[in-house]
Amino acid sequence: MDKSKKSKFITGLVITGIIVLLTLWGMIKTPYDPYAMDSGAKFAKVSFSHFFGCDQFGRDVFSRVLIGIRETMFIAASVVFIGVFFGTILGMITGYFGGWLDEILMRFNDAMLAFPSILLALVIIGIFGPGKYQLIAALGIAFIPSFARVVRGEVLKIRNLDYVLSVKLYGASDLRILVVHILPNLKTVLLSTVIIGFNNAVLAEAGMSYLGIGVQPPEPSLGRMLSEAQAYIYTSPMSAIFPGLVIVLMILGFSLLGDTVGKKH
Amino acid sequence: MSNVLEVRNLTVEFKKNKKPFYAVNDVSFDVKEGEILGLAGESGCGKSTLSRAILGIQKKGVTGEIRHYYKRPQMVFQDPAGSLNPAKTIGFILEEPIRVRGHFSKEERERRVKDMLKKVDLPEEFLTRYPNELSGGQRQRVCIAASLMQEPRFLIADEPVSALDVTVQKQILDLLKKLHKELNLSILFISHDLRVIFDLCDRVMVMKSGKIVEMGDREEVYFHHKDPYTAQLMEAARTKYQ
Amino acid sequence: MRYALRKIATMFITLFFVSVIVFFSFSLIPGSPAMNKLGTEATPESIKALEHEMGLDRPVAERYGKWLLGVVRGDFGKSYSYNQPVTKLIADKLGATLLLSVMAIAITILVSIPLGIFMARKSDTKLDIFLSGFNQLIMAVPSFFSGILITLIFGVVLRVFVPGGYISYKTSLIRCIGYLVFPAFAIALPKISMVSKLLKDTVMAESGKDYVRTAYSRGNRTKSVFYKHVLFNALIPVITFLGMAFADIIAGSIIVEQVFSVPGMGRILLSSISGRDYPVIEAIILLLAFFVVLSNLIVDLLYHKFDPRINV
Amino acid sequence: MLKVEDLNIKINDRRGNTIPVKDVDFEMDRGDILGIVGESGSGKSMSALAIAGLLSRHDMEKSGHIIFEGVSLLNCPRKVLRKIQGYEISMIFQEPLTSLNPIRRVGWQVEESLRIHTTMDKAERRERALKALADVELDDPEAVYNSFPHELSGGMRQRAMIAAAMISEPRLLIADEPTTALDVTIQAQIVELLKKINRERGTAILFISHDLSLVNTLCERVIVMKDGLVVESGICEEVFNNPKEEYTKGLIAAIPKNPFSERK
Repeated sequence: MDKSKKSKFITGLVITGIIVLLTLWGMIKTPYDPYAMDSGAKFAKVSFSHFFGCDQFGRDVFSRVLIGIRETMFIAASVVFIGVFFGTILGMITGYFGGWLDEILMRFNDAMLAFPSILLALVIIGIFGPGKYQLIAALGIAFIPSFARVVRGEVLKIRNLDYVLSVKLYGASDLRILVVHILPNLKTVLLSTVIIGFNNAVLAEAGMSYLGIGVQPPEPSLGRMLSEAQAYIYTSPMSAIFPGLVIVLMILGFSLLGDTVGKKH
Repeated sequence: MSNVLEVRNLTVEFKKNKKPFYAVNDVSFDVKEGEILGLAGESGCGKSTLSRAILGIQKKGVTGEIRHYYKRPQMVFQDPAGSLNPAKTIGFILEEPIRVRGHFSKEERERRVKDMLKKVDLPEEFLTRYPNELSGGQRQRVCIAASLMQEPRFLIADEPVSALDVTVQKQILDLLKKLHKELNLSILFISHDLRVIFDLCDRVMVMKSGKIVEMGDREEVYFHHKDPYTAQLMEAARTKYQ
Repeated sequence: MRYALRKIATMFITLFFVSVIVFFSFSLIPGSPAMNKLGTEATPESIKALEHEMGLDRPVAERYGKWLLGVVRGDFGKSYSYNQPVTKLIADKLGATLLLSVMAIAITILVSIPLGIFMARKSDTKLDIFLSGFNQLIMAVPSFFSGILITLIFGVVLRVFVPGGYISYKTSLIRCIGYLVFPAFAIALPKISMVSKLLKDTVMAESGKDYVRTAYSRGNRTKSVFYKHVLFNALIPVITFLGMAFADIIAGSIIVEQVFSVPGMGRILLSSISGRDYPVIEAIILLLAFFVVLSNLIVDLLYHKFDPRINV
Repeated sequence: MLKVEDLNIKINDRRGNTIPVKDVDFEMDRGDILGIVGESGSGKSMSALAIAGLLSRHDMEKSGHIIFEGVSLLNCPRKVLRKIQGYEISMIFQEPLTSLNPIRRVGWQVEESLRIHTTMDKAERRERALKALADVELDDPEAVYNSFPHELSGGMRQRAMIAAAMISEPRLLIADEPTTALDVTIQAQIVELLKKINRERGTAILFISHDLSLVNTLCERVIVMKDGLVVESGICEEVFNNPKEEYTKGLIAAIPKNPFSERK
C-alpha cells in the first residue's frame, strides 16, 4: 500500500469508527427523548445542551440524528446482508455451473442492472407500499444483481484456474470445490463489494426516506429529517445541514474504505 | 505391453462465430504402460484441449472414444502460480487428494504427505507455507507431489517446465524422470520444446490444427519423418538450436 | 451497422421484458384497485361493477396484451385516481424531467473529462492531491443534499435564483434552463467527481502499459504520448462508466426534482405510489426504462466506435 | 559506436534498495550483433532499457556512462534523447501484442517515427511504411497497414514491430526477447529476418534473451549476466564450447540436449 492509499485507508477507518460509535450510542441511550416535543425549544440554536439545535417541534436534532444513524445502519446492514447472501449463492451457482441456467439468470440480471437500483427499488416499493421493512426488501432485492455479477465474474475466473481443475481430477464433489476451494478466494472481492454495498445502501436509504417512502414518521431518519427541515430552510438551515453532513460522513467513510480495501496489486 | 489409455476418433468441436471449429480432429492413439509419450505442437494446435478432453474436464463438443485402464488419471499444469490454491497451505493442498478419496486415518494421511514431500525433494517445513512463499520450481514440485498423492498410474504433464528458467527446468525434468522410474508411471508429456521431448520421451506425436500428423518412435519422428509439417518443425528447431 | 441493428433489437427485447415484469408484478398485488378507489363505502356488488368497468375481470394476459397494444400507440391507459388518460397526465411532466436529465448529462461530460485530463497531467503534484481529496468528498454528497446546499447558498444567501420558482419551458425555454442549471449541477456533481477520478485512474493504469513504452522508444514527446496514445485508450472504460452514470442521472433526477420543486415525473410518481395508481406507475417506470436503455444504446455504439477490438 | 561503462542502476522503493544492474561494461561497433543472456532477474532487460533511454522512474538512480556515437545518453535531457530514440536507436519488445497500441491501425504505428523525426508528407510516409512492411516479408503490406494489432497473428505483429523499428533506418536495434512469445517455426523466421537486416543494412543488433542456444545462432559476441553482474563475455562459440565461469557452465549444462547436434 503506498502512502496516499494508506492515509485514505486510515481516514476511512477513523470516520467509519466514529459512525459505528455513534450507532452504538444511539442503541444505548440518547441525550434527549427523540420524540419529545418542547415548544419552548422550537428552532433552538446550536448549544451545549442541544449540540445540533432543535427542529420545528422543539425536538433535539442530535438525539434524532443518533436514532437516524442507528436506523440507517440497521437498514444498510440488512440490505447488504440480503444482497450478499443471495447474490453470492446466485453468483457462485451460475458462475460455476454455467449452462442455460446461467444464461437465463444473467440475461435477467443484465436487464435489472441496466436499471438503476433506485428505480428498481421504486418499482418494488410501488408494489409493497412505503415503509421501513418494505424499503429493506426493496433495496435488498435491488442489490442482489450487482453482487451476483461480481461474485459470478470472480467464480468464472477461479473455476478455470488449474488448481480447481486439479481438485476436480481428485474426484472432489462440486459442493466441496465451491465451499472449500472457491469461497475462501472470494474473501477480498466480497469485502470490498460489501463496503461499496454499504456506501450505496446508505445513499439509497437516505434518498428513499427523503422522498418519504422509506422510514415513516414519527420515527426519525436522516433522509426524512432533511426533507422536513427543507421547509424551514430560511429560518433554521442548521436542522438540514447536520443530518446532511452525517450522511456525507457515512458515505465518505465507506467509500474511502471501499477504495483501499481488497484491491491488492 | 498393455495400454493405460486408448483414444479412438476423438474430436472436439467448438462453435466459433457460428462456424464449427475442430480443436481436436479425429485423433486416435494409445499410451502404453510405463512409457512417456511426447506430444509436440505449436500454440493453438489443440494439445491442451486434447488433454482436457482425455481427462473429462472438457465435455462440450467431445465425440469419440476415450478408454482409461486405471482410475483417476492426474495432470500437472504449465503455470505453477495458477495450479495451487493461494488460500491454502502446502500441507492442505497435498492432503486434499487423499481427503476427498480414500479412507485413511488422519495420521496415515499426514504420513503419506510427508513421504511424498520427501519424494519430490522438499523439506518438511513447507507443510505450513503458502504457495506465494515458494519459488516457481518449488511450486511445480508441489504440483507434481499433489498429482501423485492418489497414486495414479497415468499422468498428463501439460508444458510443466515452459514457465521456468533453464536451470530449474532441468531439475524438474530430472525429478519427473526419477518419479517415472520409481513409480512406473505412464506419462503423456506435452511440450513445444522439441529438445525436452527428445530428452524425455520414448514415443512422440506431432500435432497440427487438431490433427496428429506424425506418430512413432522418437528417432523415427525426429529423423525419418514423412509429414511435411513435421519436417518444417524439425528444420526450425535445427536452425534455432544449431 | 449490423452491430447497431442487433443492439437496437436487444434494446426492444429488454424493454419488452421490463414491461412484462412491471405489468405482471402489479397484477399480482393482493387487493383490488377498485376496492381502493371505492374506499370504505365498497360493497361486493359495487366492487364487481367497477372492476368490470375498469376491465379488471379479464384474464391478466388479455389485459397485458391490450395494455401493450395501447402503449405502442402511445396510450398508457387511464389513471385510477385522476380519471384522465395517463398520457395526458404525464406529457408535460416528461419534458421537464428530460430537459433536466439531458442538462445534467451534458454538464457531467463537459466538466469531468477536462478535469480528469487535467488531474492526470498534474498527477502527484499538490494540486492533484488536493483535487483528489476534494473529489472524494464531493462523491460522498448525495445529490439531494447538495441540492439543499445549492438552494441555501445560491437561493437563500446569494439570491441568484428563487427556490421553488420553476418556470415551464413552455413559457420561456431560456429561463427554464436558467432555473434547471442548479438542480442539474446538484445531480451532476457526484458524477463529475466519479468520472474525473476514473479517467485519471485509467490514464495512470494505461501509462504503465507496454505500448506506452513503445511510444516513448520512438521519440515521442511526453505530451504526444499522452494525447496520441494514452488518452483514447483510457477513455474506453470511462465510456462504459458514463453509460451507467446516465442511467443513474435519469433515476436521480426524480429525487432532485423534489428538492427544487420541479414539476417533473418524480412528483407524480411518488403520489401514484402512495395512491396505488398503477397505470401511472407502470407508464413512468416504462418511460424511464426506455430512456435508460436508450442512453445505454448510445454509449454502446460510441464504445464500438472507440474500441476496434469489439467486432462482430 | 556504443560504449557502456560502469552502468549501475539502483532502485530505492518501499522494499528497500535493490541494485538490478551492477558495473556493466561493454562496447559495440557498427554492424555488430551482441547478445546478452541471463535468467529472469539478471538485469539484462533493464540494461537494454537504460540504453534505449526508457528508464525514468523516480525511485531509480543511474550512474556510469552510455555513449552512443559520441553523445552521452545516460541522465541526459529528454530533448537530446528524443532525437535519437526511434531514429538512431530503435527497440522491439517481447510481447508484440501489448507493445502495440490496441486502438491505432498498424500502419499509423509503423510510420510514427517518420512523423516524429522527419517532415515527410502523408503519402510519402505511407509509401515508406508499405515498403518497410514488405521488407519484413509480410505478404500483404496493404492489408497489414490497414488492420488493427489484434487482427494479426503473433508472428505478423512482431514483423510489424520490426518494420516500425526499421523504418527510420536506425544504426542500432535493441531486441528484448523478441521471440520468446512466439512459436518455434516463427522464432526461426524472425531470427532469420534479424540476420538479414543486419547483413543487408548493417544495422547493429543488441539481442537480449534467456535462451543461450538462440543467442548462439544469431550473435557473434555474447555477454552472460547474473544478478546484475556480467559473469562472462566473449565470442559466442568460445563461451559456448569453452565456458570459464561456473555459472555459465551450469547454464549450458541445463540446456536440454540438442537432438540435432548428435547427427550430421
